[in-house]
Amino acid sequence: MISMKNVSKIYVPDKPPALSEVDCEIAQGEFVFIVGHSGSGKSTFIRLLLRELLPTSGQITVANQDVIHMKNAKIPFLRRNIGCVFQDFKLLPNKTSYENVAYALEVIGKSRHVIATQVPEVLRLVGLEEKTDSYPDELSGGEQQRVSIARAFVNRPPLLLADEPTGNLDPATSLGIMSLLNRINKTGTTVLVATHDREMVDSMRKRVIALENGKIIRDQSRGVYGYGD
Amino acid sequence: MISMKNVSKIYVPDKPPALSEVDCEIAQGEFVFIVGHSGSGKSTFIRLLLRELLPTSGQITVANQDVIHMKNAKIPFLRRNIGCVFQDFKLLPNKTSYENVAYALEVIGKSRHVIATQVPEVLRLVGLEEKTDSYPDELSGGEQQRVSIARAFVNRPPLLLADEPTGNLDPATSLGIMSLLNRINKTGTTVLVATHDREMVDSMRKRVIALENGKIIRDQSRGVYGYGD
Amino acid sequence: MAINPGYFIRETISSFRRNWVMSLVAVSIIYISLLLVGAFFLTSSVLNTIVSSFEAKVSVQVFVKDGAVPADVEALQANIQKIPNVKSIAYVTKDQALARFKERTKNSPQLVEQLRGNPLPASVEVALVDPRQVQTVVNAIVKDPLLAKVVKNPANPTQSDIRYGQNVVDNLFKATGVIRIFAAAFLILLLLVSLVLIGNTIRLAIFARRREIGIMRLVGASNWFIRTPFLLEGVLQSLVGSILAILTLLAAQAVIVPWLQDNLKFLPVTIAGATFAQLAGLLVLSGVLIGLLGSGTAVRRYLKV
Amino acid sequence: MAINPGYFIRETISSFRRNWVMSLVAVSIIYISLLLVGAFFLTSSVLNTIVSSFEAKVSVQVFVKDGAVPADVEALQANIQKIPNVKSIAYVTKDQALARFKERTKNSPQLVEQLRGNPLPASVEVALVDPRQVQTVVNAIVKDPLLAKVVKNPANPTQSDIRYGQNVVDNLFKATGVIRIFAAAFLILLLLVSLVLIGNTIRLAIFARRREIGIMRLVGASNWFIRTPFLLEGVLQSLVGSILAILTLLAAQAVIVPWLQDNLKFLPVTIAGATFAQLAGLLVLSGVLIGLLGSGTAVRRYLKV
Ligand SMILES: Nc1ncnc2c1ncn2[C@@H]1O[C@H](COP(=O)(O)OP(=O)(O)OP(=O)(O)O)[C@@H](O)[C@H]1O
Ligand SMILES: Nc1ncnc2c1ncn2[C@@H]1O[C@H](COP(=O)(O)OP(=O)(O)OP(=O)(O)O)[C@@H](O)[C@H]1O
Ligand SMILES: [Mg+2]
Ligand SMILES: [Mg+2]
Repeated sequence: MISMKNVSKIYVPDKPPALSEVDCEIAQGEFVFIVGHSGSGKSTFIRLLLRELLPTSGQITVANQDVIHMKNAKIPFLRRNIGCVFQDFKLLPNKTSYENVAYALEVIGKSRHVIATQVPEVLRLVGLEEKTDSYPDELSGGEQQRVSIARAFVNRPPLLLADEPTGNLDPATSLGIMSLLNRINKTGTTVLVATHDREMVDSMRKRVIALENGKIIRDQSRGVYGYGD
Repeated sequence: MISMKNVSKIYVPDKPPALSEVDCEIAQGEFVFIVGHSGSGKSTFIRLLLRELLPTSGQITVANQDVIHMKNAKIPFLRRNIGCVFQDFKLLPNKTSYENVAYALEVIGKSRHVIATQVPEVLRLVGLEEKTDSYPDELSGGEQQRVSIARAFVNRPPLLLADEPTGNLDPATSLGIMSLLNRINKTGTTVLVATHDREMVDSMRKRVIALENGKIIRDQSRGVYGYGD
Repeated sequence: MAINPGYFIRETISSFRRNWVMSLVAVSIIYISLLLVGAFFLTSSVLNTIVSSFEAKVSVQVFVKDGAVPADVEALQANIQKIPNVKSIAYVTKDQALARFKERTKNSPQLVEQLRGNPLPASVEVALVDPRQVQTVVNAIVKDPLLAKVVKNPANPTQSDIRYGQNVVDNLFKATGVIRIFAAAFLILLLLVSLVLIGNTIRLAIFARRREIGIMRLVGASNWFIRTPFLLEGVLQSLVGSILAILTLLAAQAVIVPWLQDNLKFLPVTIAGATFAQLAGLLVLSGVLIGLLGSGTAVRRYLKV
Repeated sequence: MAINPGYFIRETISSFRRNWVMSLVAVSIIYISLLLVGAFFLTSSVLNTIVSSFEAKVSVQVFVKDGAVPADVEALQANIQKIPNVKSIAYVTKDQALARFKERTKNSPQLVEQLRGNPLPASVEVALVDPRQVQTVVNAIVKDPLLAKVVKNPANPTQSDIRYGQNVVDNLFKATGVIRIFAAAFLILLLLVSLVLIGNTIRLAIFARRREIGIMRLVGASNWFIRTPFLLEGVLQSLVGSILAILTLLAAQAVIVPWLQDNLKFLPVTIAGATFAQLAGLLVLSGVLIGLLGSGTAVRRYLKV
């Protein structure tokens, strides 16, 4: 599903790279945690897969497509196969929760009818059935995060990227979201979660990729959060 | 320091209130956690103290000042005595980390000299000495959060409000921030932290106010996160 | 992939509503710029009518000697009538000429008193289609062999027998030419300026929404899917602005033109319906075009993500 | 509380740089609107000079009868000279009058040939300070008791002995009046329009930064502390825009005025230095004012947090 070969990302020349010489393979259907200190390159890793950024060097393949040499016009098609929960949510401010989630379906040309059945269901799954008509600035931090999660998987993408999807959620809600991700993974979706949630990582026992200063320092299947502190 | 009497906040009429009939007193020098599920009213609680919002009913006193009937021109003076870490950071996008932190000092008319000594020190305390000249969109989520933290206490305010200050931070960095808050509290500052971080709350054993659906359901000194899940 | 045609219309309208501050500012700037262009367009069209009426007063007079054979004069008239650019001709008899002279010199009655008989010549007055071509017409008349039989001084007819106000005409056309050039230049300047203004406003409005465009890209929207509502919104804003401008101009014109006609009875102040239609077309078209172009180019900048 | 005076200057300049898209658009809109106002101001000032030169041609002619006593004529001239609004007077002898007549009627030589002696009267020509007051001057002349001794038909002198082109003058002044009203109205419209445009642009730029203003409030900045850099930025943008506009106008004027003088030798085309200074003042002042007002009112809206 995902393959990175010798990938480096340098934002500012002469500064330490955000990612350096990262190699990794993630097979279809895997569930992977990415962990690491603040600033270790987790978001950069995810943004590279989404082709929000281009790497400074190296090769990236997602779903058998060369992400780096992709033509501009093909990028939207790549992204439609990737659901992404952004660390800063990236909700459209002039759209309600419902419309934000619906947008991911409108983009792929789904009919109004399909949208009208799927969106409320997904919003219910993340516990926002009462906030469908609220605009992002009328939602609490955690509620915004859940809208972002709902939008990411509403169109059942084969690859789900989540950048700290539970950073603004209480443990109970987090657990709900994680088990949702787990269920989604069980249906064959590849799931990649960048997280700080030690409890979660330790309890789920999935593959863990640990970053430090942009380097992969550990890649364990059935790993734990680590970092003895 | 803080007193709330029968405070309710209704954002949208006919919808359940975000806060309802909240009564609480927080003495000077206390360290208080506010916990609760996503959407239970923690941010609303903090925004009321900062007079970002007015309550629908009830009385609020902060540092012996009636926050509700305060004249518009006096609000800035109230806020200069309150450091606040916002859940969405609220950094000025056109200013570097340094300038964002310095702004809180410029606002109270500190000289350039004072600013030039205090700001780098505070940035070092939150571990951002290398990011002083980065703009917010060149920072990772956790780094932005730490700039927000640095700005909140750079002018040593008598009251520090923090809305999920470690939501984007890894456990190690979180611990650093929490012990920083603890040290600040030891110097006499009243600290109020809304958080989901169970580990933190359970290990620090401070006063805990638990909210649910806008009501205070628990107020323990030396409490734990609770919510058996 | 199925397409939702209704989607774009709903999207455009809701965006227009939800970004109403921006929409309002954009519409008002479009309105104001087009109003200005329109006002100047109409003013210069009135000016043009007036200037043309002055030019239309340019005519050629051929003085006929007293002994000329009437048949020759009539034949000459027939020939002149055939010259291209001649609109009409009129024969002024000696009596008519004397009457005109008396009217013109009524403050020097001694002059008229002194006259024995009628020393004034009859003349043929030639009106022109395009007064600027007066010299060509004069040349054609001079070439006519009949002219020699009719005028007094056939060797050099333009000396005294053909009059068309040579020097006045030259100055008049220089002046009207400059007026026309100035009006046209100012109109073009105004049009360019308003296009730049409208383009910039739309660009500013889209700049303020650049983050949104980035987000749309990131959730897999294709460029045309993102662009279409912005384009439609730009067109909608331009349409509203230009229609408001046209309505305002219609109303203003209904007040100002009669006032002018009242105050300038001696000048032809009118705005042709065709001129107005032309203007309306110009405004709507340039508005819509710039709406499309402005939002198109502005959006493109932020589609790079 | 200590105040950091340098802070605001640094803040303004860095904001100007970091929000350069907005700054650029704002400056360009200010530039363009003021350019338009300025161009029209200069055009209408030239127009005014030309119109005034036509008006200056209005004069009063008093025809003197052949037998008038020279002393009376001189006394009358002295009296007329004293009438308010009279600029100068000139005496036209009978010979001069005949020479002018011959020049005017050179295409009807028969007329002049017929004249025995000199039937044309001498006249006193009166130039006016304000030609629009011609009627008052004429009335004053008519009231002068000496007039009866000098003219031929003292019972009704304005019939034939005093000429000032009554009807022509009326039309001329109506036309020049309308031209002036139109030019002034258009100038005011342009000025208003550009103020609205500039105000709106600044408002849009600040609207795009409303979140920033809210954040500033939340970290304890007082209103004037937030507002000052925005005001200074608005003033800076307006200054840059208006100075650019003035420079462009200076350059354009240096090219266009000579061209006009070349093409319209018979018309007085000049722009006084004072006019230009006045214009420069107007542009800078209105630019800065609207910069202040625009950003002031726009910022206020978002200071409510
Ligand atoms: N646009 C940018 N320009 C320059 N530097 C950047 C940019 N974006 C990120 N960085 C830097 O790259 C490093 C990695 O950032 P990244 O966002 O990947 O970290 P992260 O692991 O997601 O951290 P966090 O847990 O705090 O979100 C950080 O040091 C950050 O400052
Ligand atoms: N501006 C607003 N308009 C309408 N409703 C709002 C607004 N802001 C918040 N709410 C609602 O009020 C409730 C409480 O919000 P608040 O932000 O206080 O929650 P919170 O405890 O901070 O949640 P989280 O942990 O997710 O940040 C939520 O249900 C939210 O949807
Ligand atoms: Mg990150
Ligand atoms: Mg919150």
